[in-house]
Amino acid sequence: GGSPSDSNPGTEGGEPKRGGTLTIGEDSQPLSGFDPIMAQSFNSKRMVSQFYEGLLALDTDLETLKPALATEWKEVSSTEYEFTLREGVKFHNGETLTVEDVVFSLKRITDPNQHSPYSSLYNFETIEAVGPNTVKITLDRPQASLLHLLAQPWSAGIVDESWMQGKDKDVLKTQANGTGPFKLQSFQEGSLISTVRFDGYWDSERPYLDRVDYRLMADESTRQQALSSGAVDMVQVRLPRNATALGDRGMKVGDGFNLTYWVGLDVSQGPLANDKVRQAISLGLDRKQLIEIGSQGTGELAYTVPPADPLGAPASEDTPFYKHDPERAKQLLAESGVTNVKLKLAIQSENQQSLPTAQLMSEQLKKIGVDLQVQQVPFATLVSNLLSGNWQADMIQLNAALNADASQYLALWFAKGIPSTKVDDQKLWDMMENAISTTDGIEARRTMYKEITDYIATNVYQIVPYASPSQFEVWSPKVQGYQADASGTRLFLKYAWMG
Amino acid sequence: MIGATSSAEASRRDGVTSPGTPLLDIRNLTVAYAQAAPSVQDVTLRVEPGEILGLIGESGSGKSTVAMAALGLLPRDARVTADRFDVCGVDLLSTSSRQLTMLRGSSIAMVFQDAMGALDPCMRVGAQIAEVVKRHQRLKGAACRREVLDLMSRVGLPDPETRARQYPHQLSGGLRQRAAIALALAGKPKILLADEPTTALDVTVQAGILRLFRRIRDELGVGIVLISHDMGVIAQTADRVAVMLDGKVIEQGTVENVLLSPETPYARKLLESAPTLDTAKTRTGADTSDAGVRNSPPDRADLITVAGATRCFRSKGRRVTAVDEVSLTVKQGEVLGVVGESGSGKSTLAKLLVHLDTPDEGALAMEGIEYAKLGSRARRFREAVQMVFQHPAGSLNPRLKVGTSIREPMRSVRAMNRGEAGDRVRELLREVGLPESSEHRLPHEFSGGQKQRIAIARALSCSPRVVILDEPTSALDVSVQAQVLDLLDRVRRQHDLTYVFISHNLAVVRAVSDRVAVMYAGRVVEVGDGETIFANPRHWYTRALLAAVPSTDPRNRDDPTDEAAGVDGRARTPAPVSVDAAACAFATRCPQAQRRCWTEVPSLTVVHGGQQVACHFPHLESTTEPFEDSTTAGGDRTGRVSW
Amino acid sequence: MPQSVTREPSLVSRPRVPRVPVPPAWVRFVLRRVLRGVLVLFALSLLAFGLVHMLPGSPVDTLAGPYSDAATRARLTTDLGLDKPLPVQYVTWLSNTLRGDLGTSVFNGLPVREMIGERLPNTLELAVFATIISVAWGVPAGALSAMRRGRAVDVTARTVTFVGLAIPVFAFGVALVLLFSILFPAWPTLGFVPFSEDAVRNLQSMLLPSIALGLPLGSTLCRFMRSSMLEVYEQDFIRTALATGSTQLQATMRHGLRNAAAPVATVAGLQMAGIVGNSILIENVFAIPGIGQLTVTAITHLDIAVAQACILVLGATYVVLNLAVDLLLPLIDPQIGKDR
Amino acid sequence: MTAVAPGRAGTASRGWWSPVLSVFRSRREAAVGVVLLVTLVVLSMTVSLWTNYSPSEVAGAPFSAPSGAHPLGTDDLGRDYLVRLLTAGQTSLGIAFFAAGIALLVGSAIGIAAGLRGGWLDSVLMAVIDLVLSFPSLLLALSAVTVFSPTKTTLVLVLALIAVPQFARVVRSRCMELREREFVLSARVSGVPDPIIAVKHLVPNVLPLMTVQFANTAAIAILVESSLSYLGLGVQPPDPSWGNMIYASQNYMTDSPWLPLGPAGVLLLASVAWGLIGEGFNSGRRSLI
Ligand SMILES: Nc1ncnc2c1ncn2[C@@H]1O[C@H](COP(=O)(O)OP(=O)(O)OP(=O)(O)O)[C@@H](O)[C@H]1O
Ligand SMILES: Nc1ncnc2c1ncn2[C@@H]1O[C@H](COP(=O)(O)OP(=O)(O)OP(=O)(O)O)[C@@H](O)[C@H]1O
Ligand SMILES: [Mg+2]
Ligand SMILES: [Mg+2]
Repeated sequence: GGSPSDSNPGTEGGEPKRGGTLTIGEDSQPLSGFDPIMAQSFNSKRMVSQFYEGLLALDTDLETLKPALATEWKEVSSTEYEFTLREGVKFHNGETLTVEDVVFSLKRITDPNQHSPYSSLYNFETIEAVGPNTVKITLDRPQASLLHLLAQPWSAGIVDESWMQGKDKDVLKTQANGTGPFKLQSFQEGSLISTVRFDGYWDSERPYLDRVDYRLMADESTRQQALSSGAVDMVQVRLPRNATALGDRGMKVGDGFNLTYWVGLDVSQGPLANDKVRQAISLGLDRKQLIEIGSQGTGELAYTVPPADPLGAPASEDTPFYKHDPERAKQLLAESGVTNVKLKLAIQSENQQSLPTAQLMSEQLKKIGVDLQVQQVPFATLVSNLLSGNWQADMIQLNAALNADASQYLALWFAKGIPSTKVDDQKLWDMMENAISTTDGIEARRTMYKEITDYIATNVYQIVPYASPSQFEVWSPKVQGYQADASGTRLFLKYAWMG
Repeated sequence: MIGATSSAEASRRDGVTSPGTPLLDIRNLTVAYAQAAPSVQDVTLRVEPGEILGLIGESGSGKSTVAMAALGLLPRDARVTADRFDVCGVDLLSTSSRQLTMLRGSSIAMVFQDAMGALDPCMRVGAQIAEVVKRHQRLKGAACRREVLDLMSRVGLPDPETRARQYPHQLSGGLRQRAAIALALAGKPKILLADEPTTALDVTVQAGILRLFRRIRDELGVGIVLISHDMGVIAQTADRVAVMLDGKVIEQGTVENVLLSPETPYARKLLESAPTLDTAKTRTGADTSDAGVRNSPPDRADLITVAGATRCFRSKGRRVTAVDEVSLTVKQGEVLGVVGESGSGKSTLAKLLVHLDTPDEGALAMEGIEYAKLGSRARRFREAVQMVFQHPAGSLNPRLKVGTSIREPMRSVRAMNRGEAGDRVRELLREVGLPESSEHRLPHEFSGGQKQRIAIARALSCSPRVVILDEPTSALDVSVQAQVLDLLDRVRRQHDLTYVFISHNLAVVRAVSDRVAVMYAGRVVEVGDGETIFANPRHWYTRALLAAVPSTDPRNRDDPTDEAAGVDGRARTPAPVSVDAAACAFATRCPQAQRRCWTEVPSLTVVHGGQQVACHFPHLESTTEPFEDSTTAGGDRTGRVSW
Repeated sequence: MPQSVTREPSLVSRPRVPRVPVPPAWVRFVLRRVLRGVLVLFALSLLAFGLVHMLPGSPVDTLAGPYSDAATRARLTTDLGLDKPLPVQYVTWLSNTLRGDLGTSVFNGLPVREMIGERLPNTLELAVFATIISVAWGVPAGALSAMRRGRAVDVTARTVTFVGLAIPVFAFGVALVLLFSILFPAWPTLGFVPFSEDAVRNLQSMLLPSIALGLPLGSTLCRFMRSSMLEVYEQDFIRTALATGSTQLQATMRHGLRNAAAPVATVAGLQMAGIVGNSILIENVFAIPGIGQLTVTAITHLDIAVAQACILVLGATYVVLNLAVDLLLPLIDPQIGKDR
Repeated sequence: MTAVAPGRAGTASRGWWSPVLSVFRSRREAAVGVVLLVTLVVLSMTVSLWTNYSPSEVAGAPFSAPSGAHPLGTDDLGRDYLVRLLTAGQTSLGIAFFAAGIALLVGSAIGIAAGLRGGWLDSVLMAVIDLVLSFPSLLLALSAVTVFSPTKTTLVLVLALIAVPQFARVVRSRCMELREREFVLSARVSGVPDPIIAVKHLVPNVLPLMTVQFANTAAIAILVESSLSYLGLGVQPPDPSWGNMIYASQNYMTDSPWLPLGPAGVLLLASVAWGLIGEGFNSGRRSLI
């Protein structure tokens, strides 16, 4: 274990001290409440990470595993794992953590009645207590992502079984009883979530803050103003320019973590079924300009798997069809025999970052004779369209969030046999399957994913203009010891203190 | 004091030279609105304390402008010049606006035509008067209250305590006008301007108000300028008269001089064309050829029959029975006059007659065919029954050319083609005395009388058999009114038309009608042969109406001693505590009301010949002595009844 | 009873009594209005239900998220009752609603009634303040501008109303925040605090949003007031007031305002209902937990129960406010509705 | 004998539109409004003829301040702001015009029908209007645009839908007044059928009022469109509209104030223009009838 790396600018304030209230301006409240295994959106995960913990935890690189509720763990075989629990860990209500709680919590993830979106990521066969302090997990097939999943508070947060008994299934959406550093004090729907220090926290020094308040401020300029005027101490902003502007006014801006700006293609029909058209489109895009202007200079070339992911790999101009070449694009378009290419791109209406890039793409493609219509659609509708397979557009734009496992990025777009998948490529599916089940270590997996994403780029199954931070955490200089993390969920808030 | 020439000239025009400072001294006043030609030109007027000056003239002659100028309330764009313009010794031309404000209400005050409009509808009557009392008499609290109540009873508002707490809409028209007068008197002004103060009122109420003016003058010694276009009003009230024409005063003098022996032809014409209650004979004399027809209506066939028609309205939660169980017949070829005060249901009845509206109860029929069952004969009906309205301006679409308006009924009812209709339009225009070229002009290019001619042409365009005329001349000046009445009469004879002639002007009705129906509160209270009814009214309301018509002869002024009791809107007879729904509507104002009147609605019964009356105790003996106005004079208030 | 006949006459002339005894006019008036309101609400429930169910997509997809599998989503659909036929869903919802059960949010599991109950007061507070502000500037400015028609004041006021009517509320809000944070850095511009928690801070935090909503709306009122006032000025009682020695100001204050107020009050009432709807934007800008914001998020997230309930509640607010204005009007203008 | 009634001079032109034209002549305000609006429209329509940039083309560095090359600077994507602003005018003015136009047609039809006929038709129509009114307009727009996808046609229809109730109410109450006027009554007495009464007698007399309401609606439509843009459901980019430009630029208010000021300014101009037209007709109303 240990504190975040020393390179963090936030740690320069000398000795941490206790006390103080941190007020955070949040862009939205937890969409699915506080239930860890339901948390999918940033806003839910951010809360869940303060209330709950998994058996393990992630270090600041989001790759190295640290002990958390389990002090030790052992891979007995590729399908068998054993965990030894930390002694004396308390839940917020004062009860002590037991093996039964762990077994209950893990089984709960895959319980069909819970509808957890994470259930399909696990290959659990059995989960059992093999000693007073030991839990054994048996898988029905090897799973590379297991430990990582167990280290995220949301995909494997441990809840209190006895407290849950007799309570409504939805109770966790509005109440919380975990082992995390902060406990829920009050939830005023729509305005304020107050949390206070959990005095019985096992990592006894921490957290330093007495209290963290989350105020809902949906409007970005409002959040900016609120931070500048001192009404809040920490916000996220979406537009890089706003982050820079706040930085110029003396605020601390967390590292942005580059996540993919995806443009999924419906290759099953229409002009995009023709691979020459797809290649032409990829070549027609001036990614440099997109990065420069669309991402306001914060982006980088990327594959389908985001660079911020531990398994992500950087792309380059040499990546197939990534170099801007309008002449070649026009030529390919002519060769394809498809004339008068008209395409519709659906983007998220809530995300202010989506639009500029989409507009630029439309403008660039116009130059090679492709008409790209941009349409803003509410996120909920967009996701529905995507999942139902009825896209209502030739292209769908989404931003990646950091996933527990790299396979998820691919599964979203290319998993075999689901309606949302528009490709029909057995080779791709085989590669994906291999990558999931390999347990050869992280380097090997990284290579496999690089190969897969390279393959996707070669076939232009998806267009990735760039990857850029989807949000920036910005906080006032009063806040010390804090470090932003790539998952954007404030995993390390317990190290922060008010200077 | 003043230049010799103008002084001499003024005294010559005045006809009278009176001592003391005049309250109003205007010499050569000229007023022009914006860029227009002067609306008032070289007007010289003078009002002495305790004098009533009558100002007459047709609409637009500048009467109101003079009054407003005297108050200093002309719009900003009006330019005023005068040799002298003094109000109570203050020169209006050189006062500051502050002084002017002080002057208003305390030295000079005004009563406007529409009393409803002159009172703030959102404020209690007492409070409004108190406001002025406070401002000008500097009274407060109880003293102010006392003064308000005193004022109110002085202008004849009964039960001032209650009235003071009421809102204007809770008062009747007459009471409202009295309240407005109280308001004007509240600042103890020395001169009162009254701009058509009674035009909106019923004659019976008007008589009371006029008497009130005279009493105020006598009691308070104020000077009054009474503006009116009604000869009778002036004749009954004014001491001196000024006649205005096109912004100029063309004649001025004592009331007897001006009204009995007018010097200028215009004044003479003005006097001649005003119909009076005695004019019926002269008019009938004019059309000797038809005299026989007019005087023998009984053998005529029934054209339209109204049987027990009732029409109620709900407005703002209130239920108004506008027409209440009316039964009537309109006979072929006759002129049926309908009289009644404002709100008595005349227009509603007219709408029922032309089938613009349907009765809630009862039925109307034309030649035996019920309106409700017209069916395919609707078009024939529309052809046969036409209507002319009161406001000539309103009855023509301001956006349509005159020709189009006249052509409209022919095109829709007769389905005539363009050419035919065009010929007919020109023919009609000639017939009503307008140039053919009028066809291509818009209504606003015509005067009121011309518009009414167009409306008549329009009504005639489908060769109707019956024309309902709803106050067709009451918006017109007397001189124009005479022309229109002549036209109507000529047209009727030419086309053998039947008229239903609605008016609140008894003289006009008398001049044109064969038979007359008198309406009160939605009911027909008396019907009969015109001559008979005017000579021998049986219903107490008809009698009150006739008695209240002011005579245009200033020598026939009613006895001013009557006025002490001149209070209207008040029951003469004790009313029971709870008034039965079945009471006679007139009972509250009837000098003869008895117990039966409060419990039983009188129905129309034949008294004599064709005369029908709805009264339990009609006036039976035929009398020639002047009838005493029950409403306004009401000498015997205990209701002694001899039979 | 001869006695009763000879009793002291009633001095007020008596109106004729209707033949059938009916409840007093105002009772019938209120009953009719209430009945109409209920009908409108019923139709609104149909409309709300229909529209919300027509929204493309399903809450299940948002709930389960893009990475979920089909089986999970199918189970969720069944659990939420979204697989039943629409009429059945409607009847269930309506009967629950009538029993006061507005359902629970599919996302955070909170009872909708609680969510609305917490937010509605904030929106109403905002609406009331905004109305006060709009009336406070719109009515006097309109009156003044009518009084000084064509003069500098009038021109200025009308120019301001044009600006007020031309700037989107949200942009105005953001500009206000900016301006305030520069001019008064200490002002708690953006920290909404519930009234129950700290009344002073609550009022402070409500000031800017109320201004942002109220000033533009005041422009409408100002225009209405001006034209209503000009109409009143043409009436005889103003002339009478002047003729009895009132100054222009006195005539305006004592007679003009109240008479011009009735139509303006109707507009203000309608506007207040409109504010509740338009609060969406301002609540977003000023981070006020109000019902407008809730409705928009519910619609965009497809939180069916919440969206339906919100639309219904907003509609009910409109109906109630309108009713209230109708019932209050007689206080301003005694001619309206009084018949006894 | 009788003097010709005082009328406004110079109204000898023929047809029902002549009073409307004469209002322009006598109403400076309306004339100024029309000139302003026409200028805006002409500039918007001809923008492609006299500028070097296309509205969507990246013409310079993003966020450059106003300069000779870019009189209003450039936006977040480096597009020429002036060109975009004027191009947006086509969309915004067009949407406002069509929305107000449709609202005028539908609303007036409803208003006239209800006002002329009265009775049950009136009750039914007014109940429907009440229903639509009780649905907060922004929400109605929001849900409708979400349901039917935010195309320009949808926007026009939705904005029209919002405006219809107001139109219908105003026109109805006027028609109820007119219905009792003598010239309508005389037409009825002459057996003129209702549709013809509506067209020949009511419409010309309601026209000034409709013009006022049209102008108001057009002004409001631009605002509502911008509010929808704020919620991401207005005119879809890359088509610029004043609304979505204001929305997109409000984030940059601090650092690049010319970005929000530009569209807010033209919006104001257009609104003032519509407003002036409306006021012109409004104050002309009394003298018209
Ligand atoms: N405010 C005004 N602006 C312009 N012209 C006006 C104004 N008021 C009156 N006039 C014109 O001045 C002339 C005289 O009007 P005034 O009202 O004094 O006549 P009047 O004798 O009182 O008529 P009526 O009997 O109809 O009341 C008319 O031609 C009228 O059109
Ligand atoms: N459409 C209506 N709605 C409500 N009340 C009405 C309506 N038409 C007439 N009334 C009422 O019915 C009563 C009779 O009105 P009507 O117009 O028939 O009287 P009138 O004798 O023609 O009066 P005037 O001499 O003033 O023209 C009045 O009290 C009036 O207020
Ligand atoms: Mg006059
Ligand atoms: Mg009448």
